[in-house]
Amino acid sequence: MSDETSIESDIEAAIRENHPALITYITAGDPSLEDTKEYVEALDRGGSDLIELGLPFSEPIAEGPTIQAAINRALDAGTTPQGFFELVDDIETEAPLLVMTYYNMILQYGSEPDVKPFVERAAEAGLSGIIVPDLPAEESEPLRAACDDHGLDLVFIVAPTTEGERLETIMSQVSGFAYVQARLGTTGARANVSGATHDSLARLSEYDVPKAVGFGVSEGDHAAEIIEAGADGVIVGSALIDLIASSDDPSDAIDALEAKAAELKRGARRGTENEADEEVAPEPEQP
Amino acid sequence: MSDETSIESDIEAAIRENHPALITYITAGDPSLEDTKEYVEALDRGGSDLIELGLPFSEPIAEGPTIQAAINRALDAGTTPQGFFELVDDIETEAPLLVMTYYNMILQYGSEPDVKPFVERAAEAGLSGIIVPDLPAEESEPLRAACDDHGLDLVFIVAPTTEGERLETIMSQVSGFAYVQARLGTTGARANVSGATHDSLARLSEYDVPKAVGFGVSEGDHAAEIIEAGADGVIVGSALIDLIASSDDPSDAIDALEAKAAELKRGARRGTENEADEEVAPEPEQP
Amino acid sequence: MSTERERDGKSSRTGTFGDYGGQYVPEALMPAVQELEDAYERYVLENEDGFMDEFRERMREFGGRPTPLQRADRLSERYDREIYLKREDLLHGGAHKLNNALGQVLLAKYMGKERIIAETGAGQHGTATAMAAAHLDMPCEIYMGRTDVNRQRPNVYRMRMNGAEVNPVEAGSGTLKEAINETMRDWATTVERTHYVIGSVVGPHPFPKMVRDFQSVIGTEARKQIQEQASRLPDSVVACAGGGSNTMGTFHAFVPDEESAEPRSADDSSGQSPREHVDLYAVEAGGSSLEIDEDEGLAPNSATLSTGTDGVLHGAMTKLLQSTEGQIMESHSVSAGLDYAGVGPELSHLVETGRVTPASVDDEVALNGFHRLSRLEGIIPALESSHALGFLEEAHEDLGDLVVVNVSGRGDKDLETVLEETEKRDLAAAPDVEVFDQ
Amino acid sequence: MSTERERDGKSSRTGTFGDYGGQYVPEALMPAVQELEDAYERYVLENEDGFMDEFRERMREFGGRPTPLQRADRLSERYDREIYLKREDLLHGGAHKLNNALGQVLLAKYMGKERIIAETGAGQHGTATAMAAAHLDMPCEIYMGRTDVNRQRPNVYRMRMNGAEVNPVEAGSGTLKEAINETMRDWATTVERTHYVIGSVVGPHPFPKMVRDFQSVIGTEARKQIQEQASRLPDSVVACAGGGSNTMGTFHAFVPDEESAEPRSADDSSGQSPREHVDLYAVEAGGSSLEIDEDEGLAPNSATLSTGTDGVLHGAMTKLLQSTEGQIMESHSVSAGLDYAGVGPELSHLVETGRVTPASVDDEVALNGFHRLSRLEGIIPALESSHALGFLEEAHEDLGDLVVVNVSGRGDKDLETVLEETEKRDLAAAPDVEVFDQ
Ligand SMILES: Cc1ncc(COP(=O)(O)O)c(C=O)c1O
Ligand SMILES: Cc1ncc(COP(=O)(O)O)c(C=O)c1O
Repeated sequence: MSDETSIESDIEAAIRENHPALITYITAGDPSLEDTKEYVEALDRGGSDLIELGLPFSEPIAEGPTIQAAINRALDAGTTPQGFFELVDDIETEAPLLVMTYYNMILQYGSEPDVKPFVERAAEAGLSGIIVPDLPAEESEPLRAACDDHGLDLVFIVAPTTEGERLETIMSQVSGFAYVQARLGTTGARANVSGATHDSLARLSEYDVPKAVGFGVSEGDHAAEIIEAGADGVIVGSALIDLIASSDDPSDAIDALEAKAAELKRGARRGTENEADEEVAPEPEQP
Repeated sequence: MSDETSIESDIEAAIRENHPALITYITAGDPSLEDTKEYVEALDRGGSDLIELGLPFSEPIAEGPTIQAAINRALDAGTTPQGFFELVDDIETEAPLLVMTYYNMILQYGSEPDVKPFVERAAEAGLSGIIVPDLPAEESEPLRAACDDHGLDLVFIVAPTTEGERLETIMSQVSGFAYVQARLGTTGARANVSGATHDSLARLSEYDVPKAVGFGVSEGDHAAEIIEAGADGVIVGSALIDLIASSDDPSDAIDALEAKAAELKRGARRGTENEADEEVAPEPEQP
Repeated sequence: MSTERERDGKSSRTGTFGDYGGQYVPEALMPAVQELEDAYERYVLENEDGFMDEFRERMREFGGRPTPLQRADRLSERYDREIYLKREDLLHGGAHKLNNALGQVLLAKYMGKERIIAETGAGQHGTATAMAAAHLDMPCEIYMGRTDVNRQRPNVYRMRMNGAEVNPVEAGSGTLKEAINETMRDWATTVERTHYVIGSVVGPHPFPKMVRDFQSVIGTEARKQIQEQASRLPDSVVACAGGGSNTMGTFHAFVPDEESAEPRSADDSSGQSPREHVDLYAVEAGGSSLEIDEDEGLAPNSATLSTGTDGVLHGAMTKLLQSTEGQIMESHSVSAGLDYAGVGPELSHLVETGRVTPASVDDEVALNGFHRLSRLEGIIPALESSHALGFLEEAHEDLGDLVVVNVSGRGDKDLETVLEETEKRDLAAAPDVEVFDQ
Repeated sequence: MSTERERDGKSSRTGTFGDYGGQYVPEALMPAVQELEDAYERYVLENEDGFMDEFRERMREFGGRPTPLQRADRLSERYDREIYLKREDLLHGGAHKLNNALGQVLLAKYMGKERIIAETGAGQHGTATAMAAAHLDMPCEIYMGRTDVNRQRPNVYRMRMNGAEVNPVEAGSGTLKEAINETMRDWATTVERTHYVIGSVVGPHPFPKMVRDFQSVIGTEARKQIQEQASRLPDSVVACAGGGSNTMGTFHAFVPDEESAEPRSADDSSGQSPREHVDLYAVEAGGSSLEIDEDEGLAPNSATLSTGTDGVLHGAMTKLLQSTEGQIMESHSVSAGLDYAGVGPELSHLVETGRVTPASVDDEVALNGFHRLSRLEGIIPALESSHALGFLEEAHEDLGDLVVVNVSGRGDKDLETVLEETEKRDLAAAPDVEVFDQ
């Protein structure tokens, strides 16, 4: 891959071209796949530059309570990988789509435990990349190979504990963007931006790859702060799911999601303005 | 003592002279000491030749449920050794009285653990003997000495398991009469006379001492059978206590007790008549 | 287990310890008691037919002996001296009780008995006996007071699971004393084919000696272990005392370790100086108070050795909680296994002669002892054993530099009681129990 | 604990057993997992700073090791072959779990960690961890599903008594799977100063190997003991399997005892012929049925080795109970400790290669196994262990002349469950449970 990272992917392009980028996440099937379609389109309208769609897995060990609950709603609604892909087949957005799911879901797609059928189907459905919260670089070889074969990005997470040799290895394999985990712990909306975020971005500043920060981002002001601190994008999930979960009728959430995306995108932009005071926003280096 | 057994005691005399003898037992203080006085006099009128009065002890390990319950009633009514002796001081009967109690009650009477004060007071109250269900011959030395000093009989129990050397030792020390335990187990009215009774009496037939059979005797017919089998007396307790326990008003039991004593005495006599067919009733050998 | 026989074997008052002991039982039981005396001498004292070899092997394989002697790191730090715990809580069944139960059931088998009966209070002796009887294929019936049956359900279940019958005793207050009375009654009825497995160093001779001998493995092991681990004898040995079986079991090997004693015989393989002195502390249940309510016949404690007077109960002359008239008191302790108005005659004797120091701690001190060991050492002790641990907290300054405490059993059986009793009090050592009701 | 390191130490896929194992954890945990790997290699494999010496000493003194290997007289008679029981029920805490918990808490201490977390299902691993943490003075928090908290109260109390916090997990069905998920989340948050004590041979490398190594004392002792007591190796070794820690702990020393294996190295001090073959049986919970209800996501069993398919759960590739889409099933067993949808990767591998034979018995057979051991041998086994005993009843004819069964724990914790489940059924081996409500 190291030679392939030189070819800019849809995802990398989406981040660089729309800098500062907004990446949004919702869980597919929460509360139904039909609703998800409308929500994704709303997020797209609201200004998302990249959209992550969660394929629910019964043991979401990296998620906090908000996304756990969304996953349970999606599973209770009977969401399956097949239904998920059909949804993706159907969706029309400007923003490229990624799938976020756990490794076992990828392995079990198809008749044998094997990653290839999933990747093939993901490519066919038009997905641009995959994020797997329980797949560290050390175990990612088979999936990365399959993604390469089908031109999909395999996005790696960089945690506050990722340092030294491991950080180098991971950064040398980044495809799409580096998912910078804002803090230790699980996903979930937080009231502030953690110090760890600043530390991580500082640690990563020497690497010339797009960096997007997730885990806990819930407001426009967070987005501004994060972008200002040197990120290329912000990733927001739980804050959006809160909107879905709190709407009396599923369709009520559509406008709220669009508005929230817009607020976050504005916030991110504010970050660039402030940041612009200090240094010029990085330009895509390779066209 | 072996030389003292040649002097006939009140108790031995009461049995030999009234052969076949009726020995009755009730618990002092059940349901009150006043009632006990009346009951004892009734038993005396009914034909008792010897009366055992139980001084209640909290752990009556040799008693069955009937006498246990009587003891509990007596203790609940506040029966004390002092009250017991005052009752005995007061009672006028033809039949000699014995006290039946557990060893600890004897030991604790007086200021130090010592058997003497109890025996002294018993003699003073006019009691003729003592029966202690938890004092085997091996542990009886101190009490026997005290009894000898005060001319009281210490009555030993001969159980179905008492055999061989132990039987000899006990029989050589008998004072008053041998209390023949009719069966293994505890006191309590039974519906029949056990085979063990016949075996025990046969085993004892060579010893020339009065033998009275207790544990389970409840009816005139039992008395007859036992006397016929060679006993000199029958001991009845639980069957009398049943009468006390079942009477609505304590004074109702008085007549019943008298009548029951008379029935038992008649039964015992019937035993002698049948027995007379076979052999002559033993006569007191030493006047 | 050595010269006792000659001393007590055939005297006219067998089985006494000074003024204590004896055989105060109904005549019907005397032949059985003498038969047992004979079996005890042959099988236990003289290892006839390899009885003791089989006993020891079964205690190893079935029981889990030897139990460890553990240095208690955090208690040692807390008390600024070396504290070692003898871990009888690790014995099969969860208490020292199996040492005795297995010994007696095996002896009954050697004697040709066909049936086992036993009393139980909290259920520890009953469960140990039921386990031993199942292991040795003997029918078994356990008498247990109705009150105890109701409040010690898990132990009732355990006995039933092991195939024993459990007979609730309705008399009196439905606790241990009544259960013993009732077992004696059963024995008096069935004595020819039945052995009565008494649960402590109480009852008529030979029970106090025999039970002590079966339990003496505790102290024999501990004495050897402390010499190996600390290279000397302890300054003090502490054990709780109900009837006193874990107490005598722990103390027996140390009784000769007196400053004033004759030098140990030359074949003492320990190689230790004979002049090391070991203090022995028997810790009884102080209950809620050491005062006695004579009118009610209640002692709100079981501190027999400290406050009792001489008398006869359940076959032996010993110290008792009794009224001046001789009625036995209802004793009380938060710990059911210590809740008994009597105590072993040998212990009475050793207290009388000054060799053993009696002590007592109240319910609250014991509960704190329970919590302290649980939190500091990760060992949940029986409430009985917690009395020894409570005493350690109170008296450690007087116990010298090296102390052995016997943890006679584990506390799983006591959890409900401890929770209830803890909720009523403000205990220094307890975790916050309210949040347990999550 | 020997040559594994060289084989797996530094390959790109560390910690695999054939196709199984691995490190499927969130990136945030990888540094901790690697730090643990390093600590495992240094302290456990190389005994750095005398770690293993201290571990072994504490297991002796605190834990009560060695546990006996007991000839089961009445089972031997029943099955007309020699049956030996490895008595892990006698370990402190009442199950083999302490071997692992103490090892990991001690390791955490050596690593300079300040806090211990663990998941628990039935509460056995939680209580073992809480005991070990109290013993070693480490703050400890236990995650336990809400359903389990409610049905395993005594174990909740025990953990609290030992000073541990118990955090109920409200998610999902509130059982073990959810508790593991939640503990992983805590770990992902606090990983720098916290060690996660996993309760079985599951999870990411190095847990499966490390837990196996801590547990392997079971089989090491048993192998030595059977050679001493029966003068040869057993024909079969039987252990129950949930996650598989008692299983691997028992089997590990016997794995090389294969007919086809290379002769043992010359320094094998046993002096045994290398060609004796020992069959290994892992007995899983058959629950009420081996059928799976895909629609409901329910497996009414936990027979992962017999019926599972390969997948990734809780950090490792292994056999799982899962839907064809990859969702993990709710498993079921009458025994909470076996009620898990995964199994240790090494066991999956040994089953795949034919070295270990998987088996399962259903709830009823296990309950009969529980009652049978209780009544015949006076040992009340854990319901988990009762599966191994149920299998013995069913399959003894195929197990050869000399069989070792691991009794992984005691059944005190299971009494209520057994009573309830027994009342529903007509069990051949059960006592009459109705009369328990005297
Ligand atoms: C654990 C434990 N320790 C001590 C005792 C008290 O008995 P003893 O004084 O005979 O050792 C008991 C009695 O049940 C007990 O269960
Ligand atoms: C006594 C006992 N045995 C077995 C098990 C199953 O675990 P494993 O398969 O890891 O030995 C447990 C789990 O709680 C247990 O408590």
